[in-house]
Amino acid sequence: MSILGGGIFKGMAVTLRNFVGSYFYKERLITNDYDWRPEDKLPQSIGEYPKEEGEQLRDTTTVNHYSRNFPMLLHDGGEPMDTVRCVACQICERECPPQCIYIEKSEDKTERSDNKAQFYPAKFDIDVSVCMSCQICVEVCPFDAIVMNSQFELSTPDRFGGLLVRRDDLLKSNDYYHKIHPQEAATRDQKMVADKAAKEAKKKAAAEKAKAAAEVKAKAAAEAKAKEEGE
Amino acid sequence: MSELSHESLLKEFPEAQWDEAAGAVILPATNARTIAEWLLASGWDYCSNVTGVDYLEREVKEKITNDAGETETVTRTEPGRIDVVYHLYSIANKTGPLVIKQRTGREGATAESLTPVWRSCDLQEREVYDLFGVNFKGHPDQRRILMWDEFEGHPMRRDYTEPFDYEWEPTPHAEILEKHQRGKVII
Amino acid sequence: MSTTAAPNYELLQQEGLETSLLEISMGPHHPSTHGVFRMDVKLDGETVVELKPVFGYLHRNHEKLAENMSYLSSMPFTDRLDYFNSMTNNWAYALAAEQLVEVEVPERAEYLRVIMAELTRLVNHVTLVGFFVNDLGALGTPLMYAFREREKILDLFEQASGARMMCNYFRFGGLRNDVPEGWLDRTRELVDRFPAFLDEYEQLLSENEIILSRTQGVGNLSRELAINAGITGPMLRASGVNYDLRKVDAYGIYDRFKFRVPYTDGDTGDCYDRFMIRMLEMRESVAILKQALADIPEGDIIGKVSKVFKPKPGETYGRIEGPKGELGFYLIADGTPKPYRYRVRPPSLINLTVLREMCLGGKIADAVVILGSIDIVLGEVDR
Amino acid sequence: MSFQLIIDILIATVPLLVIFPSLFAFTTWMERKALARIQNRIGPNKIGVPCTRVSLFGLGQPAADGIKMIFKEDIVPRGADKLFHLLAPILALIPAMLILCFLPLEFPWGKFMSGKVQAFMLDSAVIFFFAITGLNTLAIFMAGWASRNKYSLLGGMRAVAQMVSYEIPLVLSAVIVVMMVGSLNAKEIADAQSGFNWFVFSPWGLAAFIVFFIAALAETNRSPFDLPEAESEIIAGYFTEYSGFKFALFFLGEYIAMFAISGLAVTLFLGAGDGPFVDAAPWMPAMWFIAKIFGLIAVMIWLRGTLPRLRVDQLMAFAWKFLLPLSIFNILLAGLSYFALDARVANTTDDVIHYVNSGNPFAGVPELGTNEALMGAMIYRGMAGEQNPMAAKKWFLKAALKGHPASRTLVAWWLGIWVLSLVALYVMAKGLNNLSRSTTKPREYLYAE
Repeated sequence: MSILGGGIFKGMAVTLRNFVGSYFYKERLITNDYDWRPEDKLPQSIGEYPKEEGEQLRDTTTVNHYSRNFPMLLHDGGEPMDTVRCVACQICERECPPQCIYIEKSEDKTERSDNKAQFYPAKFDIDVSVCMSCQICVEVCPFDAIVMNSQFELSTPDRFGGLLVRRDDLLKSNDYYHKIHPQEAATRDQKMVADKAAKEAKKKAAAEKAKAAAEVKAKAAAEAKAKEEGE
Repeated sequence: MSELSHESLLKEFPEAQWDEAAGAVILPATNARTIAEWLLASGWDYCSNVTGVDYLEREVKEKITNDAGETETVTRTEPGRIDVVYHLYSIANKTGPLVIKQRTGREGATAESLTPVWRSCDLQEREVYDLFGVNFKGHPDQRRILMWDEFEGHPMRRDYTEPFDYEWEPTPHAEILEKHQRGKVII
Repeated sequence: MSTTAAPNYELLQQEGLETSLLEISMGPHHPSTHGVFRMDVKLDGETVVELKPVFGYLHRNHEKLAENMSYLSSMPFTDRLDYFNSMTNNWAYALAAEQLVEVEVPERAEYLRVIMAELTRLVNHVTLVGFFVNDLGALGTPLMYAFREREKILDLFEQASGARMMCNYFRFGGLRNDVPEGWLDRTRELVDRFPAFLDEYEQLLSENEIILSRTQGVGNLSRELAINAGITGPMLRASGVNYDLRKVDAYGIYDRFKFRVPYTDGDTGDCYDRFMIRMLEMRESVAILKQALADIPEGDIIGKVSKVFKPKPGETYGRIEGPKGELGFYLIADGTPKPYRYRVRPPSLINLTVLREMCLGGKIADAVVILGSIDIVLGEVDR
Repeated sequence: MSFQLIIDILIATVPLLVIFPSLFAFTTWMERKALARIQNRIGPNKIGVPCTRVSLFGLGQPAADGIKMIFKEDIVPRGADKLFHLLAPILALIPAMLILCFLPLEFPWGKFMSGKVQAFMLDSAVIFFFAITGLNTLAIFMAGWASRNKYSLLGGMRAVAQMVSYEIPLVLSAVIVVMMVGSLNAKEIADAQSGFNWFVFSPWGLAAFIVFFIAALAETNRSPFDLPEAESEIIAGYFTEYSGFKFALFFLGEYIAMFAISGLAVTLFLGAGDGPFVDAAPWMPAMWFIAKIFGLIAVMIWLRGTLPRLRVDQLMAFAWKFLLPLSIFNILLAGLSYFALDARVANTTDDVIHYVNSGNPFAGVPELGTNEALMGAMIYRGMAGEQNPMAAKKWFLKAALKGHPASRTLVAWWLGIWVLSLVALYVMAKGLNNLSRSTTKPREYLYAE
């Protein structure tokens, strides 16, 4: 037989415990104070949020390797359009689920500083108001040219111009990428290097094979000639 | 109680057909309700999923062997149809699924409502009616469910075209959408 | 069995006094219809004599969208079905698609899938109970405790997948990326602390006299009707049916874990049962999580799937035990990179089939409570 | 009416009009902050002193809210009865403010009369209090009706049913105090409790206090009885269609009513301005009074943060099937045991007087504690100035502690009656609970491996 109102008193004990506990235990009061005053400098990305010494902040405020908010185009440093990785193959445009990417391929190839002639995106717009940060474009890109930025303060007073991010605003250097997603960027770079090496190895092997084949062919031809001559 | 498999169903009702490719039993149009009641009585107590599938009229190229023993390619027109698919399970015996289909033409599509047999078909058949335009005979409350009552057309049909977007307003996205529509981006 | 007829209600007609029923359109903007759901209610005083659910305010034809894009591109859209449980939605879709191409999922990915799904179940049940008590009229205190715990789990999701709610984490044949370093330890810590929270939560709620008298005997659902109406998930088990797809289908690697399925004897099947079944299920989820976190191996995270997902023609129906019930995906492939037919079996919608029967004869406050105990998310109901 | 009286009334009324609305602002802050902490949130914490970065724990929030409320657009639904829509919030505020005048709250700055002023001295204050509280119902129903909104109407109907029902246990539990004191005058009730003779310290007083507090929660529409404004069911009940300053007036009226009814609870059961160090300064009684009011309001907030809401039928059943029989039983019990105890005290007094008369208490070996017992007897008989049974009992208790046999018997009786009353009340409450509430209890569940 329970006492009259026992359940209510139990509940009140719990709320009292939480009332007192919220002043003493960080795990009870997990709210982070977001200082909204405009004069305060906003963190550019979650990854850059300063973590003070010994401060028990929640884990979101530490570096988050997989945080994704809005895509950016990568270039390898220097003049952005000179080293941009994107070749305007338009795969991301087709695969984008909410269809927020708009690409126009260049009509001509450019001579780039690395002596490669390459198509480039003449136009590359992404609509912030439509993008749903799903990262599908990053996954389908065969050139590792588009990756996710973690910047989240994207609001703008200009509804038409401001929400459509143009190519030049999307371009970010690989160094910046290393800064916001160090782990991911490192693996991606490793993969690229490995791919490149594999490609070169393949090329080399193919060349060697071709060379060998040519040699064999030449040998055979010579033999045939010799045979012919012998006959 | 008979064994819970499609064979026993086909044995009991020879007019039902077995579709090997889809792994489904196609019920005859005449006595779908009777078969469903038999199925419920024989242990398929839970109808999980009800949906429609719309097939447009299309031309199929088939290789057939003619009388002379030669193979030749024949083009045949397959009429459009709508399948209403039911996935049945047995909670008591923990087996399943048994897929049954009702097949109907695209024009004036009608099917037997199985809601009196399995209540779970209630909202889902309404949805099929709403989105595919299949009339369910014997459904207790057949109304549109997801679209509003004044809506015209059945949006899940494959030949459905969107009406003019009267809520359109200029956005920076319009250009992008237009390109996608113009190109009908091919994957 | 057909829809039961509306009770024969005769208006009280007296000389010089005419009364009529009060018709209220509860929703689509009502604080406790859990989104843009609407109930057309007729009231006799406070008693509900007729109730008609109205759907479709959030309809966006998810299925048509998916039929016009590649298989992979629909994955982020499945997050938006039941936006509380994006991980399990992903899993159901991935499961159905994997049945089309028969791909092997690596061991580590299977374990991570189970971990994510059970964490999702914790998130869903804990917030559901909070919302449910909120519908009972508490000032959001249990809900805030639930959100507090959910926040910790969402942090884990963010670290693993990059997003808190729209995780988009599963891929055909595995997962998108491996979890970061130290993630498993943090999860272990959370899982170890969770039972203490559950104890506190139960102390706050499950013996409270007001909650008992508000929920017991309210919204009874018989076992027969529950099965026939296709009710699934905790609601079905609260009506006394022992049916859990994790046991029945043993999809993924659920057959490796030792856990129990709570259910009732089926005498009542009321709101209190639905509430308590969820409380008990959370403890079982914690048990699964502990085993999975102890056994998880190292290894690959995604199986061998071609970059362009192009299954052979065929059809399949994949279903999992989502936190809200049986979440199924029915896919028909026709050999192109787009699904020919893509159908979601939404547990929230189908569980609403019996809403009217459960509410009739109760008070208007009961209708709100019953709706809360069904556990719907409008993203999934209207799709 | 003399000029001085008018001045005195003004001096006593103006503080009420200033203090309580500002306390209202503080209480909204306190409630938000406490609820936030109960729910593990931070609560208002940004707005403090304007134009500076001093936030003062968000104490500026009520002021900011008030400014916002004043400048908000006043929306009146098209079909609404505009006059009554306007009148309702005013009518909700006025009775609440009026009630405050009857509280025995003495301010030390009166000049012309006695040095202390009270707004209104009325011999039938308690009756008047309940009469004016009833007016609140009218305002709420007016709001519900005039809004022309179905939710408002439902809320108004609920409010009327609830307030009328809960007024009965409220009054019946106050009757006990009136019975004991023999007066309806708030000041006399307060005086009767001075020196820690609070009525809450007796079994029937405690039960009456609990019943009174529960009924007061219902009267002021506080959780768990906030059905007229049940958010999850009928949006905001009778003030669904109110916005801007009218809404603020309703809000103010509700909080003032909370103050008033807590003030009455303090007057009736918690010793009014009585407390430790009450004589240390002239403003101490008023401080104690307000502190006690805040104590009660804190409990209300705590309950609001914990409990879900009752259903309409359960609410009615609780009033009519539980609180009403319990308070009637309590009145009977209080009467019986009070008079039994009183008879016993009279008996003991007779014994003591007889003993004193028969022998010489101051010669030979006096019985232990005779002096105290004699003192008690004299006070009881009214031989030492004012006649005060409570004070007499205190002296008998002292005598009993020193070992006076007759007083010991008395105290044993006393304790016995108290314990018996407590047990009887608990058994009654439990029985009523079992009768009125269908058997709801935690259940056992099955597990499948």
